Amino acid sequence: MVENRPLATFVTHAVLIAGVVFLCFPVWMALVASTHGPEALSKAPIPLWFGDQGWQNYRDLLTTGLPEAGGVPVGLMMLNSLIMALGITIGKIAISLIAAYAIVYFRFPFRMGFFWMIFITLMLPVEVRILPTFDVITRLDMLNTYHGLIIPLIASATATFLFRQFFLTIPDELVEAARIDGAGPLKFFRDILLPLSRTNIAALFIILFIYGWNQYLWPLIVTTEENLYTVVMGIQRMANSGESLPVWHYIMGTAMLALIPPVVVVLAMQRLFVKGLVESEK
Amino acid sequence: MKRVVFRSRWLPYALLAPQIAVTLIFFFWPALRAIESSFFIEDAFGFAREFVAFENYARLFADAGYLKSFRTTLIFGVGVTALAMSIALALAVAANRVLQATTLYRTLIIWPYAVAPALAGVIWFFLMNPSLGIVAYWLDLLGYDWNHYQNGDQALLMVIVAAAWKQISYNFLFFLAGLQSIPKSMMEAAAIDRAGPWRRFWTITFPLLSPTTFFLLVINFVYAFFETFALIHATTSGGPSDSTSILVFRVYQTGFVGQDYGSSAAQSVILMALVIGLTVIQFRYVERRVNY
Amino acid sequence: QERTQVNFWHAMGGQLGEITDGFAEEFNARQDACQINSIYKGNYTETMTQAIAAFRAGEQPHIVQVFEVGTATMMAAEDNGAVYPVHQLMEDAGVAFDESDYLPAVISYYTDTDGNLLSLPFNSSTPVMWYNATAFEEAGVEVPTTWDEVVEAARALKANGVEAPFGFGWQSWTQIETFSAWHDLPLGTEENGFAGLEAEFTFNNDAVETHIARIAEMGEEGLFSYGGRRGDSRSMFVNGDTAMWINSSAYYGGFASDIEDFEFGQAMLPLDTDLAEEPQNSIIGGATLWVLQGHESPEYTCTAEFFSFLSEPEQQAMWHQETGYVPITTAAYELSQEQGFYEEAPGTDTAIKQLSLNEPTPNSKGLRFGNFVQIRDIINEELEAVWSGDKSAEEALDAAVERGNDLLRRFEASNS
Amino acid sequence: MATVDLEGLGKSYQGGVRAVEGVDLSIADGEFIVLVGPSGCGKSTILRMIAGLETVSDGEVRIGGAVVNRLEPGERDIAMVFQNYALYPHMSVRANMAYGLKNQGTPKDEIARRIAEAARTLQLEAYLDRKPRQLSGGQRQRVAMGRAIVRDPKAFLFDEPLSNLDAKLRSELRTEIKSLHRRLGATFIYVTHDQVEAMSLADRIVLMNGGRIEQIGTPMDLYARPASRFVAEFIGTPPMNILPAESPAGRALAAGARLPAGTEWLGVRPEALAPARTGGLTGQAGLIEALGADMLVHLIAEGHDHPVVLRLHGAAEVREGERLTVAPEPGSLRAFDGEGRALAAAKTFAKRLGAQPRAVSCGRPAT
Amino acid sequence: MATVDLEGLGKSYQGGVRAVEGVDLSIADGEFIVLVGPSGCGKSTILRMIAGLETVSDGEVRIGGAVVNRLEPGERDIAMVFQNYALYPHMSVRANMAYGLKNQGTPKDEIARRIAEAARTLQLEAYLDRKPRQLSGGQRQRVAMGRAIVRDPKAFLFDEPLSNLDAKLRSELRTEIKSLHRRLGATFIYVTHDQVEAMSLADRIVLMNGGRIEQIGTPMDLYARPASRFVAEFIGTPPMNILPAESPAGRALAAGARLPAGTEWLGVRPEALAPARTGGLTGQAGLIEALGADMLVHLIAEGHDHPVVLRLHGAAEVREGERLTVAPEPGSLRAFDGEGRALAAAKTFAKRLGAQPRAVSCGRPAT
Ligand SMILES: Nc1ncnc2c1ncn2[C@@H]1O[C@H](COP(=O)(O)OP(=O)(O)OP(=O)(O)O)[C@@H](O)[C@H]1O
Ligand SMILES: Nc1ncnc2c1ncn2[C@@H]1O[C@H](COP(=O)(O)OP(=O)(O)OP(=O)(O)O)[C@@H](O)[C@H]1O
Ligand SMILES: O=P(O)(O)OC[C@H](O)CO
Ligand SMILES: [Mg+2]
Ligand SMILES: [Mg+2]
Repeated sequence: MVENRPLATFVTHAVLIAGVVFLCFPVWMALVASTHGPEALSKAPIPLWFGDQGWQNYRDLLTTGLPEAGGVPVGLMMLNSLIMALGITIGKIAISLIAAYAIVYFRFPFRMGFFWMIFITLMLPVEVRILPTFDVITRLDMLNTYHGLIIPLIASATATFLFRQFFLTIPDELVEAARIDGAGPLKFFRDILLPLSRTNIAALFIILFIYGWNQYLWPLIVTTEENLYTVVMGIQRMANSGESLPVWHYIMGTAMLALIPPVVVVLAMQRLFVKGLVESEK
Repeated sequence: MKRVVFRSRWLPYALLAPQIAVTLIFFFWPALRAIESSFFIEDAFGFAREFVAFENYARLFADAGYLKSFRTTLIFGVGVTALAMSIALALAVAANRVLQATTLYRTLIIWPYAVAPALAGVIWFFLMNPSLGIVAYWLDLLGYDWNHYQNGDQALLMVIVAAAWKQISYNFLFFLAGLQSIPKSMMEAAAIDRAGPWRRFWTITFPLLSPTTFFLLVINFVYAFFETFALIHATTSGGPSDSTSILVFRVYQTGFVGQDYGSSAAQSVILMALVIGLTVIQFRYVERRVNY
Repeated sequence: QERTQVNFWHAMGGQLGEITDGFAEEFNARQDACQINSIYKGNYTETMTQAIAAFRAGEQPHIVQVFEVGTATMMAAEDNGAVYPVHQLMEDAGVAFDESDYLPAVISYYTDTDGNLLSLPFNSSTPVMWYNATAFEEAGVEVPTTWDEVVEAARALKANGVEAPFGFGWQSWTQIETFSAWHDLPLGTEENGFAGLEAEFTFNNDAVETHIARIAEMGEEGLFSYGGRRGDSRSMFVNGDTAMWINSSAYYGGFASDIEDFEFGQAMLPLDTDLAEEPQNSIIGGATLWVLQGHESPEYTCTAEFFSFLSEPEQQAMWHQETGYVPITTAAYELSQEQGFYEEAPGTDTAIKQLSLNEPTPNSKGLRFGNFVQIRDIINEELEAVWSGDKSAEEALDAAVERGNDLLRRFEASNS
Repeated sequence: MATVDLEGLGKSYQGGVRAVEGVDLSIADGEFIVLVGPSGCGKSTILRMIAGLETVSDGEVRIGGAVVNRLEPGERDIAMVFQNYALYPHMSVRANMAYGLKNQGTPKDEIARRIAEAARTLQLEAYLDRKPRQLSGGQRQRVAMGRAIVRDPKAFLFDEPLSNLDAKLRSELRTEIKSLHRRLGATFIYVTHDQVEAMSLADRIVLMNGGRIEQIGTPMDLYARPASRFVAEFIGTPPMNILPAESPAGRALAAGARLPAGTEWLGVRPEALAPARTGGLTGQAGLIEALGADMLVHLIAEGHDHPVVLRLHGAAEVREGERLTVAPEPGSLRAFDGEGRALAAAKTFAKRLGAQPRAVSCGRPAT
Repeated sequence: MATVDLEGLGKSYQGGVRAVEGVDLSIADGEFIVLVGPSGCGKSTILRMIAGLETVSDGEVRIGGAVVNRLEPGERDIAMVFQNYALYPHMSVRANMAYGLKNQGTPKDEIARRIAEAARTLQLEAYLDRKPRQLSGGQRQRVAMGRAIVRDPKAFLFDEPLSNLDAKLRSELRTEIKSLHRRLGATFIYVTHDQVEAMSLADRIVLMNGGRIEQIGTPMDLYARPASRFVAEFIGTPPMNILPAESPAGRALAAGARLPAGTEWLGVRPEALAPARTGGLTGQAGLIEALGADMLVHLIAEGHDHPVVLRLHGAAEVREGERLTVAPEPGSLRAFDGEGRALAAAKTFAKRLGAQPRAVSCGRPAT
């Protein structure tokens, strides 16, 4: 459009830059703090630029178990986070795919009943019913296990809905062509539907990976064994030291380590991420 | 609905079985147990329980602290939603204007989505720490005394900012998508109709964004109500003086820390009703009304 | 042959955690039948609540460290057979054990009505007043012994540039529970709960009210700054913002290693001369080790042996000297004296002196209220409302008592 | 290749929509049949019942004489080409063509042979390794046809295969489909809503209306001898002019003709109205659309509210507002009764008008 | 109402696309100008530069004599109708129409008056309180026109306003736009890629090709006297037959005519080829498309690889495979040079062929 408003352009960039600074500043400070020793962080004002303890701090964190974190090396916690995140992600995608397939491509008694049953879980976060869920887990003897960490979180209305939505956009003619080509339901699923869902699966993968990685309360209550601790819950233990001085350089180092994997995933696969997010929620 | 479907007596059930099993075991069973437990009081170790009918509920609604949590949750929810949505909208509108640079800015804005609420909380907690946090220090230089250990309002403000900070990316992406889906020709028609940029925004863009806005309202409320548990737990633990104890935190606090299973279960039931209410509102009311 | 595994959950983070884990290692190294797995579970509340949750799930550890506040809850559990009383454990395991080796001020808190010890005192502390000797010297004031002097000293320190001269942590413990005991005032009826579940709180009395109001006034004057429920305000003392800090004696170890810029010391708690001529005695804090039922007997034998190891004078003296927790056995106290620790580090016997100042009265023996973990939170909430100026001391204490009593009744209901 | 017979075919959808009603149709082996009609008239439904994609509610579908009502689509040995191509987007052109053959267990080399042949026929050799999205619309539709050809099915079904293409491509592919039919000699059943397509492709047209067959016949049959007003108005652009027989305009138009008893409506095609000196319909030229070769003149006739459209030669010199008198060419008037049924066989009626069947007056017929 | 002048207009998009190049065009007050051309030729870009929606890279846009290059769209006093209607979905029809007037501060009752008038003209009275989504496509486009009318602008710009509508509605609305123009007497600038639309609407057509103007003229000018092969092939369906002058087929076609020097291509329209006994192009009838009133015969001529298309009368009796000889009607042959430029003014060339301008031979011209 013909527009003669240089001021507007200036304001636009100013707003954006202010926003970016607001968003980046906290993590910048965390990053900076993680490169200092404890002395630099014991008195205000704390430094705004990197210190020289970075390698040292990160090496300590990744390899040795800090007492503040219950003696578990952050490296191990990150591995646990990874296992949990991948387990949740793959599990959710797998069961949602087939559930959505059943709902879209078949007509059978109680179809809508099942549909609503899944639907109603859409907004019922685990935090709301944490105690009874914990109870159920203990009854099933799933405490302190990877499957205890993973399975209860893999029912996903969101993913089921995304796939349902996606399947509905696949032209009817494709099924029809496949049927004329002599493909039965399983063949159609394997040969046509699954390959077609690739981008959606990938996009959802990112979203769910972040969801899984960032789990907090659930690992906090189902793990009592240290070698199952995940990094996001682990940090709480360090920050809430209460009795002893919080080891901010380690806490911020751990925070960086905990946020790097999901942030990298988001940035590296920005396009897929945006697609996954915008489509899975709408 | 699909025109053509496959016919099989058993296959659809087999395909649904895993999802339904997990849902039944980890959603419905606990939900039923919550309802059941809410009618009992129980000792910490689970040796004895006594049926008390609605006493747990009655006590909750007589408990000023619990009622205060409603207020806190509401303030928190409104605060987070308003802050996160208004900043995100401003950024999205700006990013949508700069054309070529949109991708660059988008990259710089979206990543906090990946930061866990707990981490967001801890990082802000560090920034705001009265004795060494840099922001608290700056505030002090400005003559503002920051101490969220003592001042409940400040503590609440801190968790609101931290929670909103993390949510901006999300809202931004949806607003940007919403803005980009407004046909360019609509803006052009308005320009020809002599509306300046400001007027165009308020009379065309903003109304056309209303479906996105309402969707985000619900999502942000749900986020603020439930998903920020980690943030509160990792920072203020509900304090000081109960001033950041939102409902979902209280469920945990009462149950796990206070070992008061009955009351915690009753709170769960109330919250579940609330969530289901929100869901229904979203699908029944909002969807219908906001379709222009 | 396989070692018998014993899980030990504790709440000792940081330096304390290292030493605690060190005990387990040393014990494991000494013999090859038992393996103690020492696991940090977060702060006291978290450790206790996780252990209870684990018990409900049948995943309980053998040993759990529970702070003194949880005593009533654990004792109620003992009635139901969830807890293996220590005296019983030692007897069953055939490990030599004599209650009289332990400091009376310490074990009286943890014995049942028959005088049997239920849990093993491990890390016992008591509130003391930490002070910044350098700052005092610079301001030219003496270390206060009464509350009036505290206020005076605070003013002088403030005038001399100390940001928030006075502070404390664990406020219910230091400013209400210990304050009452120190002045021989009851916190509640039924001998502070020792005599029965029907106890009711009475700490909304004039004495406590006046005290809380005094602190609130100091806050308004800028002499006091509230910094969190547990030890969160510790950093303010360490970095010199606060010069008088009332909190557990167990900060000694941490201070010794963290504080370099100034001299620090510990002094006895101040006295409110309007209430008493002399201090009574302070009450115990810290935690004890509880043994949970539900495991095999060889494991309990290992547990008993570990306890016996922990109680040895060498261990106890080292623990006491490194951390500032009081020695729990007379032998350990004597050993420390022999080693010249108290001369070398003056003031380190403040805690033990406070504890053994007088024969404990029903008011100073300790507390045993059910649901006290939650009640502490209520007291925290109410006090925070005072510090932030939302409530007067009177309103807050009345509310705390009312809400606390409510929880006591609930505890009574679910445990009778 | 085979015959396809429909007998008393009917379809009710869930929710009670009666989409198809009593359709009888025998399609000869090798015939090119086009189903045409307005949107929603049931064309696709019939095709899909033949394919087995919809269940048959009433009647029978026979392919090659055998009733197939209960067979799965894959078992009917038919091939279908869809409007949106329905290619498998993640498979190469080659894999798209091979899929059906693989599913029926055809040997590898046989598959390769057939694909090579089909690709040659459709000039797709260069694209065999591309994905559908790398092809243009026309190429995609050719791949879809290739997928059908390799199967060597008993019948080819097409559901509006050209609707998604632009005008130029549409007419190109129309030609290709026609020649494909000639080359294969197979039975083609083709659905379209475009009467031009139907006219230019079909051996026989089946014109549908509201789920029923309105008329079956060769394209010229339908154009020249519509069985009803509906057919008359559906076939031909611009459509046949229809006037009430008893209106002044109608009477002026039919001046001198003896109308069959019961005539309520008169029809005349735009190109059959020629300026006349006397006796005929008089009106004023309204909108004039110059289309190059032709010119459409909207004639506003007294006593008739819709303009009567004339199709004149492109170079005709008519100006807006001019008064014109036009008369139907001999034998070109059609009469319909109150329900819209054609009243007398066109020929008879034409004879009554006293003229021989209309002679070609413009492009002279080849000798 | 006003004149619109473009002088040396050029547009480069970011990324270096040169979308429009050196366009000079003077549009008279009240004229109906149609910009037509293939996709991507720059039509929309020109329209949008006139509207102020794109900045002008080179040259000038004048409206009513004043240069408007640097004015914002709202200040140019023009109205525009978009292909996708661009109605404000959250406003009622009434509010949509009122929006522009409100923005310029027109008094309330004046707004009401103008809306009432426009609604009457466009028969929208019944819909004034509906939201756009409650309207059909045709009604929406009418609302968009109403929004333009109420503004009483200096010029109306239309960018493919009918492309989203189906064939029937398209031809209906075409008529409406034409009569709207007649009623308002305003300057209309209309973009389309459909030559039929262009022919039937325009006072003058501007035919664009690759960002430049290929020819400006009345519809019949462009049809009868195309300035280039491009124009000849773009206007008219089926398009003009083009043959190399020196091929056997070309020589057979031009037999007896003296061609202008430099002739490389010959063109002849399908309807101008008539069966002849001698002298002319001989070939075999290939595909025959019976379209009712007409019949298209694809003639496979020796020595020419594309079929030559003839348009005969619908009742002509030609059968596939039959041999035909055809000759161009007098004066209908067009000659183009190697670059595709028309070689001699059609008339002159026609005269050389020794015949008077082609007389109307079918629908006889009105007297
Ligand atoms: N799955 C269905 N369920 C219910 N009604 C249907 C279904 N499919 C089609 N119909 C209805 O059946 C009738 C015939 O539909 P059909 O698709 O056969 O029409 P068509 O002639 O192919 O139209 P078009 O030219 O629009 O494709 C229509 O009224 C349609 O609405
Ligand atoms: N915003 C733009 N940036 C870069 N190039 C553009 C832009 N808009 C159009 N173009 C290019 O400019 C040329 C002319 O585009 P324009 O839209 O004017 O064509 P058009 O004639 O209207 O075509 P259509 O019939 O497809 O609408 C095309 O090559 C197009 O790709
Ligand atoms: O810091 P500690 O270990 O001395 O314990 C403090 C209080 O006793 C907790 O109740
Ligand atoms: Mg159809
Ligand atoms: Mg365009």
